Amino acid sequence: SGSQDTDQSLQVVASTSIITDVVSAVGGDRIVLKGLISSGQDPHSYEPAPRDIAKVEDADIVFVNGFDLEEGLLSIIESVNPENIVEVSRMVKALEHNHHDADDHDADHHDADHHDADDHDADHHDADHHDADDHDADDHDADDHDADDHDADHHDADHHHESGDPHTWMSPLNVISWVEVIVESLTDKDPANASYFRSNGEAYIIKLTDLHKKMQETLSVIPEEKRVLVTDHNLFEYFARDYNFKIVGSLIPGYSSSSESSSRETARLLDHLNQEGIPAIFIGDSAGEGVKKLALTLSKESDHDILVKELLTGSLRNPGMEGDSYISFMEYNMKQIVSGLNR
Amino acid sequence: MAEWILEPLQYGFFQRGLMAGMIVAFSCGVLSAFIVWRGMAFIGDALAHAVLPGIVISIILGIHVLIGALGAAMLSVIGIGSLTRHKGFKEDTAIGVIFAGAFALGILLMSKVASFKDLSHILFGNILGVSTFDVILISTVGILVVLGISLFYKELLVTSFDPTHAQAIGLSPQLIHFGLLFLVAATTVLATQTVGVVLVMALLVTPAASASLLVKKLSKIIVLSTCFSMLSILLGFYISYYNDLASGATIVLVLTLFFFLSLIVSKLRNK
Amino acid sequence: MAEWILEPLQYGFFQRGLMAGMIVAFSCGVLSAFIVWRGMAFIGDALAHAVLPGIVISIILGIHVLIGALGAAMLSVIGIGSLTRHKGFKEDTAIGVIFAGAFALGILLMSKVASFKDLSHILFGNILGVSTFDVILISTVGILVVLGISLFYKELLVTSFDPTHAQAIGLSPQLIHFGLLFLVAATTVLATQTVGVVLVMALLVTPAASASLLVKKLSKIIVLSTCFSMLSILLGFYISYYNDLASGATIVLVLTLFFFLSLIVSKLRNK
Amino acid sequence: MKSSEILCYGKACDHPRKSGTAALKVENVSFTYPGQNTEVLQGVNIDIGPGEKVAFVGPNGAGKSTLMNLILGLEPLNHGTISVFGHDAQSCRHRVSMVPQKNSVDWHFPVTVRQVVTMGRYVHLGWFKKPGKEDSEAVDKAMETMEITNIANRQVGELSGGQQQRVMLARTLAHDADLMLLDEPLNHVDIATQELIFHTIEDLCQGGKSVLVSTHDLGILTVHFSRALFLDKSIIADGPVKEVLTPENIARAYGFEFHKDKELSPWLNGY
Amino acid sequence: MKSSEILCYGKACDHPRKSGTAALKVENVSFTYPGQNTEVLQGVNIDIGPGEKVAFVGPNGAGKSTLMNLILGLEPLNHGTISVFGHDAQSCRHRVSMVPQKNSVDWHFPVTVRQVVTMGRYVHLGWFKKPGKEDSEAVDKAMETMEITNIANRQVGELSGGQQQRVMLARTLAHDADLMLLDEPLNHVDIATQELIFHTIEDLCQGGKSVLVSTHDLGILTVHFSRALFLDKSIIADGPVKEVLTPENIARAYGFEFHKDKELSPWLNGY
Ligand SMILES: Nc1ncnc2c1ncn2[C@@H]1O[C@H](COP(=O)(O)OP(=O)(O)OP(=O)(O)O)[C@@H](O)[C@H]1O
Ligand SMILES: Nc1ncnc2c1ncn2[C@@H]1O[C@H](COP(=O)(O)OP(=O)(O)OP(=O)(O)O)[C@@H](O)[C@H]1O
Ligand SMILES: [Mg+2]
Ligand SMILES: [Mg+2]
Ligand SMILES: [Zn+2]
Repeated sequence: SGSQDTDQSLQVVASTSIITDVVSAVGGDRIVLKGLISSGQDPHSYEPAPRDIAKVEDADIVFVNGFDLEEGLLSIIESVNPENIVEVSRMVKALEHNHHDADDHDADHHDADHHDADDHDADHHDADHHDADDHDADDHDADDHDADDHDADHHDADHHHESGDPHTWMSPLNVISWVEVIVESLTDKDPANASYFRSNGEAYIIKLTDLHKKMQETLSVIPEEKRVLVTDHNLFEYFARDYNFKIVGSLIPGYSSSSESSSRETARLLDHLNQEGIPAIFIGDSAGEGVKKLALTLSKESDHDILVKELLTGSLRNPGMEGDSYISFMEYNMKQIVSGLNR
Repeated sequence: MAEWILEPLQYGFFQRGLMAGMIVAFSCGVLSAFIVWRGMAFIGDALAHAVLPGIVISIILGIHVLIGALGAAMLSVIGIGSLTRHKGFKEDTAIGVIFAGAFALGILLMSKVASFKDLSHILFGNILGVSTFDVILISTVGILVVLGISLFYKELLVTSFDPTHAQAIGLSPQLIHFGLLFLVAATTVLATQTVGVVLVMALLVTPAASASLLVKKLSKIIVLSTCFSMLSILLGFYISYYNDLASGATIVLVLTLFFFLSLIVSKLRNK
Repeated sequence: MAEWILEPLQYGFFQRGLMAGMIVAFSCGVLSAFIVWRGMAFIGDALAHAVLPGIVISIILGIHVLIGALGAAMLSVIGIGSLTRHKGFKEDTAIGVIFAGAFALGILLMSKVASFKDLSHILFGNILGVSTFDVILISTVGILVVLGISLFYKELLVTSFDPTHAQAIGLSPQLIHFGLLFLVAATTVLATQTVGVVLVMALLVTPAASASLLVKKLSKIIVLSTCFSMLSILLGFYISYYNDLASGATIVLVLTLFFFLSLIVSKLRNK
Repeated sequence: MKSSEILCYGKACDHPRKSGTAALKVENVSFTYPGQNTEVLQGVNIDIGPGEKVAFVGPNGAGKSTLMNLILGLEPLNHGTISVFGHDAQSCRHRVSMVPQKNSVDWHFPVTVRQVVTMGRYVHLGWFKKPGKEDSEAVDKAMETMEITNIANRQVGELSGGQQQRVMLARTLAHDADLMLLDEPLNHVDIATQELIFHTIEDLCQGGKSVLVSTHDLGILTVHFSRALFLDKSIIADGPVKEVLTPENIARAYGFEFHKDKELSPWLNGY
Repeated sequence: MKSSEILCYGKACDHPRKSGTAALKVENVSFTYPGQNTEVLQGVNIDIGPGEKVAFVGPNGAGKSTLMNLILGLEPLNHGTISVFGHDAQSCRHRVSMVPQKNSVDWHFPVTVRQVVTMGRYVHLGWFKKPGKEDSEAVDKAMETMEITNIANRQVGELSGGQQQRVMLARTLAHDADLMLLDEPLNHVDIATQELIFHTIEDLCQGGKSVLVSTHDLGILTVHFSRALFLDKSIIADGPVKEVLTPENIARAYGFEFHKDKELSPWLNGY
């Protein structure tokens, strides 16, 4: 289908702005790259325009995140160009259920686990992942994403849902594995430029390694007992694992933005915030008004001072702003976390 | 029992949520009878969606979303009001046309503005995140609604029952219609932010529908529907607390239960 | 010009999307006149939401969501149909009560089941990701709709115009109402998956509302509204392609534009 | 009853007409509206033979319309029996027709006069059949009789009150039933049409059809009818007009003794 | 006009009544319904003095109801002038009332008979005032006159056709206007009520009120009226009843020459 560009360069499409940034670091000027979800847009609520899909139909490779992040978009891509989809996170090991302390808050997440059971996790990339605590994934999708899992259901027959936290980019270590996947895929399709891709990839991996080290250092100023995260929903599984944080809970225990908090769960979370003296709540920039308000309410209501801090979650910011590339995106989040917790 | 009642009340967010819910329920319960009997059931749903372009524009302009939302609601109200003037156009058709158009416009604007992406706020407010300021705002609208309905009760009555007679005595049915739409719009815009559109929609329709099954006089319908709506907020709030359920949805289900109970009672009575 | 038309047609997704859109537009255009004139404007919106519990349950049971959705739609249809039987209950009230109750039930179920995440799918389908199978499904429903409306045209006419006369000649207005609701439900459930509820809702209301402004005979209204809806799909699709806009919203805006043009024409004519 | 009602549509009751059976037989019918506690009809007995022309009089609220609705099965009968040509009225719909006093017509619905009159033929068509040449002729004839041929293509909603009433009468003529129930057919129509109606009735009765006409025009009645039924909850009098419309009966039903001081119209004194 | 219409509600026109001014003056009024192309009224001139009682006759579709609507400003006047007591009708609403032939009433709306009759007082109350003792007395009196005191607390939707008509008449009596337009008030009502109506009219006129009554009952008319207006698009005749209702006029308007073969009722031959 579709016309091939006269230019012999690979036609590459990437879903989120973060993936686009990483792919562009590897592919450089030897590929024609089109990012579908531009900076500042939410990956989940993204509604494509027809010409974006025309690009997808023409593409030699379509990079998507995996773990069902761009669920709505995915179903379109799958119906338009199913052969050339590459999930950049396919080497990422999904996380075990590891972050909850044994308090009652844990109970809130049972539904989640239960959900796993129902979910169709017969993953086609099985070799690489286990099911893990995944409901976070759902959490996320739901939350900022307006897009349309409907389609997903609709395509149930051919698409198997992945389970696992889709926010793989929250740890640079995972993004290093992305780079490997990207280099491999580009090389497969365009062996002539293999060495170019490989050297770009290696250079970028060095930057990522540096970022990782910098984060380790910077975050280490936060005392051990203060390394606790309360977010709008769980999107820090990988971050917590790699930088030794504890996830205490999230404002929305449900799995979608559409789900509301139950009042008792909120009451428990408040008790918890008070007991542990947690200093900050982190809210994704694309979280709904309702969630932001709830965070402010809890911060006011707690017996100590709680900061409500904004984090970048699913998308880069517009060019020129802080957080317009993956690396500055992570540095911004790191700063927010340090300033929120290290008080 | 006392403890059962008091336990959640120790939390400020529960108190405020309950308070805000009760006030919204009161406003909606009062409006409900007219909404149901004038065939405007979907006005709440429609306005909550039609408000989208206003929200997007206010974000672009950097003004408070509430201003944009209210502005868009008022424009929609004018559109709906002018369309129903065309004799023969059913109210719901006018509402539907404006709703779909305004919402689509909002979506397009939004996709061009990018930073604002969350539509789900339209469906669900967060009744637990209600601030004291919200409670004050909602109370203001509640007072406006009660004042509006009680001051213009006879005008609402005559324009609903016989618009031609209203016109013949020099009363513009359209003006009253606009007034009612204005009250509904203010309620919907504010209430949607706190309790979500599904709940507002349910509160605007189900109470009066239930009450109409049981009593026949308009004033009694209004009183009973206000009782239904406030009771369902109270019950729904506690049920959702003790069963870890989403509050908004629980309240709507309690309301729906009241409706079916009323239906059964009325069937038995007519036997 | 030819190139302008042909360029997007080389893409399979565009062809399939356009095809699916046209078929949905055709079905909706045919139904539209009855929806508008029977005061059921919000039936599409309501059914698309009321279907939620069915979807959740079918996920729990591991059956195809379409089965659950259709099942829930049929249950809602029965609910709505039985409520309007109560003389005096306006259609939109019945629709509203069922809509709010079913949707809230769906949300509660969903929050307990978890795997089904996002609701906004209800708002936007993926007209760009239509598969050939979808096109076949939609065509089937389209054929059903055209058959249903043409076979029962006179029954629809008489029950809409004068339900008492219908009853007097032994025709159950309720049965016909159920039949119509059934067709609308099938269309809504399938079309929502591909084109989204906002578009379905708009396609069910705006075309006939526009056509009614220009012509007065029902059969002409049906023909004209079908033209409007199909034309707006065509135009909207191309406009969204060349201007990088979301297709669904663009189509709705084109439809709304048609409505306002019709309004202007009718105003000028009545001068 | 429900199922027979549905099945009956369009089916002629093929029971042979037994010679000597009454066109209408109402036996011991009592009726209370659901939810009400006063009886509206008390032990009513009526027997009308084929070809008979009967006037149906009684004060406002006497129960005339209620009885006619019961005969057609528009209200469920709760006490007594009604049969038409020896059969259950529900299974003989093609032989009974009515022009209701208060109609449930949606006058805004876009249909033309001709379409409405054609609806009188539907009962003979049943499912799936479209009106044929024979039906079209019957419609033309009915429209000619009621002198509405010149407005055949106008929207019914745009007609004057008298014109609309004539359309309803034409629809019943098109039905071509053996028992016609006319509930205050003289309302709204001018004297020319009144004459037309009576002459048409006369012709119909001569052709063997039975007609029951409710009216408050006691003056005109004495001229055109030989038999009258006087209803006031129960049948007060039944027989030749002069015997029924006695000053005593009138005084009893209308409470005229309370207005002795007022001058009665000469036509009332006339007999 | 719009603004005066709104401002007028509840305001008495405090212009002193000039002696010798007509109660109603219609000058050279022509009218075409919007979107239609035939004139419904052509150069109509009418002059009714205070205390006059005028019958308004003419065949179906003559334009009687249209003219009454124009007098009340329910349709926008497009040619000619109409004044009431020397003023613009729109600014004198408390002095003009009407019982319409086809009402726009939503009979399902939950109001009681008493509430409806009270609506006749609204024009004297205006904004914000609630009905007081005086109003309540006027309502009681109107209900007594129309003999509906016993059904004062029933839902209007549940009444018989004649009872509903009496409620409408009582509402107009409660209005206590100086010019009353009764559009076919005799429809649906029984003879007792007809007598009541005429005697009430008589009393009103003796009190200086002017009444214009449209009717098709030419028989009753000769008894109760001294002046008649014969309308058929334009005024055909105006004067004493006997001069207006000549066989020639009747033949001209009703086309009776086409029915020469049919026997005319004796009351038509009577004079
Ligand atoms: N809303 C309308 N739109 C278009 N034409 C109308 C409308 N209402 C009435 N007409 C037409 O205007 C003419 C006058 O109607 P009108 O109702 O004034 O007659 P009328 O004298 O009151 O008749 P009737 O004795 O039957 O009540 C009729 O030909 C009618 O068809
Ligand atoms: N839907 C209803 N619900 C309750 N009561 C009703 C209903 N319809 C009519 N009634 C009552 O039943 C009685 C008989 O009404 P019906 O309409 O049969 O009288 P009618 O003889 O036709 O009077 P009219 O001459 O005024 O038409 C009246 O007292 C009326 O108030
Ligand atoms: Mg009657
Ligand atoms: Mg008239
Ligand atoms: Zn996310």
